[in-house]
Amino acid sequence: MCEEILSVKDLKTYFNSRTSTFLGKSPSIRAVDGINLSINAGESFGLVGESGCGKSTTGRSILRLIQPTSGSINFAGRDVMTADKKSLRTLRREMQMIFQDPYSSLNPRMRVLDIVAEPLIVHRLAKPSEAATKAKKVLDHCGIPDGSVQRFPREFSGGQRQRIVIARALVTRPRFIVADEPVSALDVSIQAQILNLLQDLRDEYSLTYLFISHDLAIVRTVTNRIAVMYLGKIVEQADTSVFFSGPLHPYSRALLSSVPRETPDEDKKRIILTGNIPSAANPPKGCNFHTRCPLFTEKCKKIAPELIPVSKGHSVACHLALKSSK
Amino acid sequence: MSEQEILLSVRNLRTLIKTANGTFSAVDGVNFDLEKGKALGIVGESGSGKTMLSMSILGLLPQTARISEGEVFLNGEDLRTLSKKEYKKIRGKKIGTIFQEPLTSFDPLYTIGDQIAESLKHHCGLKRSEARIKVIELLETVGIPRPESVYDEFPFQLSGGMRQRAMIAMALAPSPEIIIADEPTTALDVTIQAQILELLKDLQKERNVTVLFVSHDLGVIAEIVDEVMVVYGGQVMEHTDVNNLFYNPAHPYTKALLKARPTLTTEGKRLRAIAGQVPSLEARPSGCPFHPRCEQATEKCSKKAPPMTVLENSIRVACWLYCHENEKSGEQPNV
Amino acid sequence: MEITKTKRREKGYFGVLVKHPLALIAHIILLLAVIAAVFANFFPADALEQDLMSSLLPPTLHADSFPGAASSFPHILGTDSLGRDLTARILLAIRISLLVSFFSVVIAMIVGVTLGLVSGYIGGAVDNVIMRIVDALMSLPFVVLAIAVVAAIGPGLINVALVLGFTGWVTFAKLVRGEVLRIREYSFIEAANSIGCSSIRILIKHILPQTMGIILVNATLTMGQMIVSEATLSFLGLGVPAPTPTLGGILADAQQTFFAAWWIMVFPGLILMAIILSINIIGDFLRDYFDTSEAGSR
Amino acid sequence: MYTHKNLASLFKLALVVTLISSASPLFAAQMAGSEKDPLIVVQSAEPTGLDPIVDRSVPSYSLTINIFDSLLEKTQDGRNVPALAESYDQESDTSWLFHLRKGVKFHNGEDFNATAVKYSIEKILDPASKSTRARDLNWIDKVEIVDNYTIRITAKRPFPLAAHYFTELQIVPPVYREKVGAQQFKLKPIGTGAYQLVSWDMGNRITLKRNDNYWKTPASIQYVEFQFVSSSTSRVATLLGGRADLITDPPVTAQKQIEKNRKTNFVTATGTRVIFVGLDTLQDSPLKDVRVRQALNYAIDKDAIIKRLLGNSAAITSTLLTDKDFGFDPAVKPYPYNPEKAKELLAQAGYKDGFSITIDTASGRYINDSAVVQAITGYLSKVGVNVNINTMEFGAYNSSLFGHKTAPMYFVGWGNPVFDASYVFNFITMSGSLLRTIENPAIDKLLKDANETVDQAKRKNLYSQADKLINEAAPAIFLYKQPVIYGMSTRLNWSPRSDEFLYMYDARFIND
Amino acid sequence: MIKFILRRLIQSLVTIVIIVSVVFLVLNLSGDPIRMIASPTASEADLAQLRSAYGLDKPLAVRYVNYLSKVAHLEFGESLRTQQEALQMVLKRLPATLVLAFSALVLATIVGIPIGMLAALKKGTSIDSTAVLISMIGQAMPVFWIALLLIFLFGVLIPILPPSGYGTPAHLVLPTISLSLFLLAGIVRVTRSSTLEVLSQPFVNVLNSKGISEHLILIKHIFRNASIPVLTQLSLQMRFVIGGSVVVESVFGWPGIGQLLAQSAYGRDYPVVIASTFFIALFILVFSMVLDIFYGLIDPRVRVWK
Repeated sequence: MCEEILSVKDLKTYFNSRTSTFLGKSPSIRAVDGINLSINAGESFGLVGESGCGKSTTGRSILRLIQPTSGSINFAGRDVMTADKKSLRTLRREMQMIFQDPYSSLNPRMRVLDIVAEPLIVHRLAKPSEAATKAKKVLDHCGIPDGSVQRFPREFSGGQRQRIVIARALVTRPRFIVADEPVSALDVSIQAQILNLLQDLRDEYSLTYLFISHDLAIVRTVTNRIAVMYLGKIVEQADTSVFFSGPLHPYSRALLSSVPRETPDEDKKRIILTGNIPSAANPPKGCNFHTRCPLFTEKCKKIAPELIPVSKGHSVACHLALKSSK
Repeated sequence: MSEQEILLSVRNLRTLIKTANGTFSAVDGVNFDLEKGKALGIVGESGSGKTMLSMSILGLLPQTARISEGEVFLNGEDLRTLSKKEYKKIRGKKIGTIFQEPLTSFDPLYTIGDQIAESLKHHCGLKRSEARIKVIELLETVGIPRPESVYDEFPFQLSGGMRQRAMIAMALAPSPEIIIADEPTTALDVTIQAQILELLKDLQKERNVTVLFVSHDLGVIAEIVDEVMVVYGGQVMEHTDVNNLFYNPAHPYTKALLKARPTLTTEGKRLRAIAGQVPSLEARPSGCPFHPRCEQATEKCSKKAPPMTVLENSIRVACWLYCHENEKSGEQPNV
Repeated sequence: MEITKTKRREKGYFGVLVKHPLALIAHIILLLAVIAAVFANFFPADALEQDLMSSLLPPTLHADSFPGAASSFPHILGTDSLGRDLTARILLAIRISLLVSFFSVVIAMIVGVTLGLVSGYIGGAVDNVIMRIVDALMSLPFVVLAIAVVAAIGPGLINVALVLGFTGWVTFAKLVRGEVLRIREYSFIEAANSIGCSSIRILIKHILPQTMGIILVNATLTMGQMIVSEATLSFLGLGVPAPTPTLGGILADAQQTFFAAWWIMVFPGLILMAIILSINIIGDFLRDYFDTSEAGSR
Repeated sequence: MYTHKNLASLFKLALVVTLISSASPLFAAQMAGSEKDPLIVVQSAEPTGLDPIVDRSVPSYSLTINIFDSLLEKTQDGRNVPALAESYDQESDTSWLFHLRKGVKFHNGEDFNATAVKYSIEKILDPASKSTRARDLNWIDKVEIVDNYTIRITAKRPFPLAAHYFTELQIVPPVYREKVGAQQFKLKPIGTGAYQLVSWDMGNRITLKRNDNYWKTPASIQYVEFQFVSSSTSRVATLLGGRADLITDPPVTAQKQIEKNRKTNFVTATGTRVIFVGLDTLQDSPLKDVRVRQALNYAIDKDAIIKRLLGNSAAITSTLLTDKDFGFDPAVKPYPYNPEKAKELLAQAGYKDGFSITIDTASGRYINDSAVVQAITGYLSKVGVNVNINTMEFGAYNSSLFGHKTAPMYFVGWGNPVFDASYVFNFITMSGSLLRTIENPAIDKLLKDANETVDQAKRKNLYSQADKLINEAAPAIFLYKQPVIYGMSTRLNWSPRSDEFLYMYDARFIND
Repeated sequence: MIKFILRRLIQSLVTIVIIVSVVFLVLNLSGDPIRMIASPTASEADLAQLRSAYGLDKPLAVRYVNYLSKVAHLEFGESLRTQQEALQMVLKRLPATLVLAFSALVLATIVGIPIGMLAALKKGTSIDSTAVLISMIGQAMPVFWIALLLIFLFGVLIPILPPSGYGTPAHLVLPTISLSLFLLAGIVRVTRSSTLEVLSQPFVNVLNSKGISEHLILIKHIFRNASIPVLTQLSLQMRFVIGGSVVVESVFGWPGIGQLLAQSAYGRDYPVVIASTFFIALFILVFSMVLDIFYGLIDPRVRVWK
């Protein structure tokens, strides 16, 4: 029943650090350091982590907006990793992206209708006149009324712009969408509108989401499976409900406990992590997390744990979590 | 309430901003009292005027803005009657401030220590060496490891969390009576945010500092404050005890806001979104600023702004739903 | 001269302009200059018509006070050493100066923008090579290069425009490259990439239009510089050759009559200054108008 | 070898660094200039060097003429009189015996004698000197020392202008020059002249001090300072502000201003330089037709040009000779201004509607040249000849001029320091001459004969005939003889020379 | 920092090579220099001889390679006009240009920065608009025109200053003013905008919130931060200063490298043109490197990181 639509194996994306490549070797930044993902059609898969953990790079690598260093990406039976320019373009009709910042993700000098119609024209899916009609329809679906499609992005508020971004992503009728922090730039009262819209569209357009966010509450609301990333690696992966009822990885637990309580008297045991996230240019040996882990052992310093299933659909990469769950 | 000493009192404060299209009130008749040792949260979405409010109290408005009416009392002293110099002294000694962006809040060209010591030297007359000792102490207090070396580091060499800790140390340096924290954790990651919130809470307890905490995040507010003021469109919608805010919200806006936010317990549920947009400063509606988005709005709401009504549990709310004709309308200062 | 975006949105260019008196005056002066340039031919006196017997006449309003004058029109601004009417010469000079600077800016713009786009978008070795050349030319004073080039290819209207153009492209290249690097960071470029736009399309359709504002601003400011540079070249005897007048050329010639005819030095100088000043003010106005940080602002 | 070279360059680098860092010579010049009351001459160009063996430009010569003496000396009116040679005997058409002045010493005490003369001539002719003057003296066959104070100079062929070249033959001290080397000698010359060099502050000034042991009466003024400022405006301003006693090349339009000032005068003298527009008839153009060339001569109002653009101090020329030149014929008259006649001639030549043509010129070389050229083209356009001005940088202009690559018309000035027709006609109007104009067998023959005639009366006659033919053939638009003009302070008594050299021996301060 | 300087050095080297190549190319496009130095009566054979004496008879590529290696050893050869070592000629002229350039720079800086800061602090007032307008006028006047007007004013009308020459501080006044006006205008504008930029930074607000006196904020924080773009501006403007000095030196008879360059370019005196261009470029590069080091001293982000 659940057909796998996206399969990512051992994906690695390293960057050269921007500083001097002139004298001395520059360290490479391991933004994504061996990630495996399998996303089923119709799913909404959440990718969670703090800034710099590589979640956005993962999303972009999957769409090959950033060239991954190694690994394989398979989308609906087609190899994304090795696709040439032409087939990549075709693939991009089906794999789209929604961006975090609705202010910078729209070309300020294009009219909204042109922005949304552009994918159709680029992919030669429609004649200009048809494209406009199609674009208007999608815009309407996304809550941008017909009367304002000739305006420029600057004339819209943040929430409306995000609707335009969504419309642009949907106009080629993609099957898979990477949504990178789609609401984090928006006010609370607007966030809800967009999150609801994304959920509605998922049903309407039978979409599969890779939903990237730092906000656990939002991820909980909109996803049905979740993976937690730390320093370029997935540390835990589970069904959303399972995860929130009992995360296993110490980092997941700390992360969850760090979320401000919802009500003032909610009694919450805080796990306050000490220290900062290490640099991805120079990750610690052994388990990435051991420098901040309240529970770390000697083993953690030496051996990096593998992501191992502990129950159905629930895997975790921790030497200790495995023990405790057993 | 009344047996407690009131530290900060704001009366009918109105702040105007001049833009290219005219002059608008960013803060529109705000009243509140803050008791010594308490923490008050000001919560609002972007453009609600919450930052303008805190800047008006600090007397640090941009050139285009000015307070047009109202009073600000600190310890009974009307700050608005002070000269620039005297105001500076008050800010340096009695008010500590923490801002949102920890990177740009430091002068990039001077060391962290220098910048924290600056006000100590300036206001407390400490010598360089004395200031250094005090600063290192402070850095330790805010949980910065190896404070001696951090003293000589530059802002860009510290992580965001460390910088925010340093910022807190800087705010605490002259042992102020009140700390105004404007979105102090917004730019931070959630685990770091938890650290900072924990630190602020501890400090508040230990030092019994009064805190004015400005944030857009209800969850963060819930962590740290005793009472909350919800602002929208430059006006106070509701001023209430933090428990009441969550369990017994009065204002339709507060209610809607609580329902709209995703929480850790809302899996798969549809959120109750608030229709419409947050109005910009220049496009604020007349009457109650929330009325175009309010499900319970009546015609009256669009015409006249509702007065502040005091309900039981000392919940104060500005909404026509609670304000009846025969009731005495208007502010009842509880001095 | 801060211009808010709201204001611009609502009022349009002229709406904003009328609120900025200085910029308005500058526009008017430049407009007058352009009108003068276009209609220079309709001025009753001929800029090239010499009459040695009326040489170095001071400014006057009396048409008939000088028998033997080449035309019956008064020499409002006096005459030069060949008895040519200074007003007519200045009018024609405005045309030539504007034309030379305009074409040199166009050349500089085409070369600079192209190289800047390529350099910024392709990056790598190409970028490195282009930027090294830009750096090199930037540490060489313009006059030095111009002297050498003009000395090599000889002066002349077209040559001067070419020299100015080919020494002026560096600022465009540097600026556009910087802009491309900045704009590349915006997510709408990534968005364009993600919807399958080709590099060329991204460059032309998404990046170039964003840089138009700053290009236009720089073109305006460069045009002012070009007029000065042309004047400097003329002063050094390397400008547009006589008898074709340019503002700089008239000033250079005015040195010969410096002690006998103040008007030849003063009037064209003031007009030159007014034009450059206006162009610079307009450039500043455009800079504010286009507010280059637009794409990222909220 | 390699290391050595590296070391050398390292040393040079160190030198550069020290020089830049110290920048000490900054105000040092002030001390040199603080000698009491020097005569200040502000010249438009700086000498390229002060070695008479190699440097022979006007700016250089204006200085060396004060530092060095020649065998003979040219007076104001162009006569050649004895100088370092007390007398000379012309032994034959090709041989001169010079009796040198005894007891003359160079500034450094070195004796002036026959060796010095021989050395000075032979060094010019020595290809190793790379002297640009070699060609001027290539008629000399040999120089023999007869005794310490007698010397014989033999020519390869009869050379009528020899005496002139002896006035330009400045004598250098062989011992000193060999000791310091040619490079240094250019900078620190030693001569027998009325003045000796004190200092040369490159780009700024040269200071001369009176030679008190001069073989003539020492000069009146003790110090002379030559400054170099290329901007004419600055020079005039310096004069008007009382900071200079003599300035070269003031713009003619500054005349009024300079005369208005109580302390300054505008000084003019007749020059030797004729200004004309060369007409190249060897390339294909309407100029091939003599009627066209004559028409062009008729078309220009030279009077007006002289009056308005040359301060009324130039003289119209009938050809390329001035009244002072040997061979000048007063019977040959200048073309009058007659535009009607010009049009008529053009029509006869088939250019009723005129034609277009280009003139090459370099600006800033002759008095008010840019205005004059424009005036010429203005006049020509009035008879229908449309002239396009091509102003070149002087270097490029010179190359194309002598490389025969100019446009059909070119604006030139030709100085004649020799005051002899040969110095003009041989170079300009003869077949295969330096400048390209006409090739006319009749003229060629007259000029060639004159070159080999030593009998002055016969020569004069030949030139007279040539002058007339040249006037008719119009190989140029004949314009005028350019004056020599200076701005001078009223405290200075000095008369300018027509050869444009600034010989300060005669100068006096009036109140001294 | 050392790495940073090393990197800048190598970059500068590349720049110098490009510059000398460009100059070589441009000069070889132009006319025959031998004609300039030869006597007008010289024959073709004489010319050929001179040409080979100066090595001008070899093919372009050979000359280029020779040329590069000679420049690398600072051997620029003899001037074609004066037969002196071009290097010496240029070095002798260098101090005068340095004095002029630096005094113009110093004048423009000490006058421009306070005006610019004042304009920014008084933004929107008449002080601000006057300062901006005056700075714009400064940029709109060609250097030579200013120079000529100054000569007329102070050399002729009120003859208190020498309009030409070199030697005393008085001689420096007019050239310095002419040269610094353009620069001054630029500095006023950059200082103004960078001060405004700094004023908009949150840390200024923080400093105010700490109750630091305005005086201290202005001097210690705003001035130092605002001076960074001004330094960049200075290094960019240096080429205009040197370019302007070509004109100014010619007008005032200032014995600097600019005048030498103009004269040599006219005279096609290759060795001197190359040597002066080389030193002008070298000077500008050294100057901008010194500014970069300054930059590092002011800005710890540059100092500590690189």
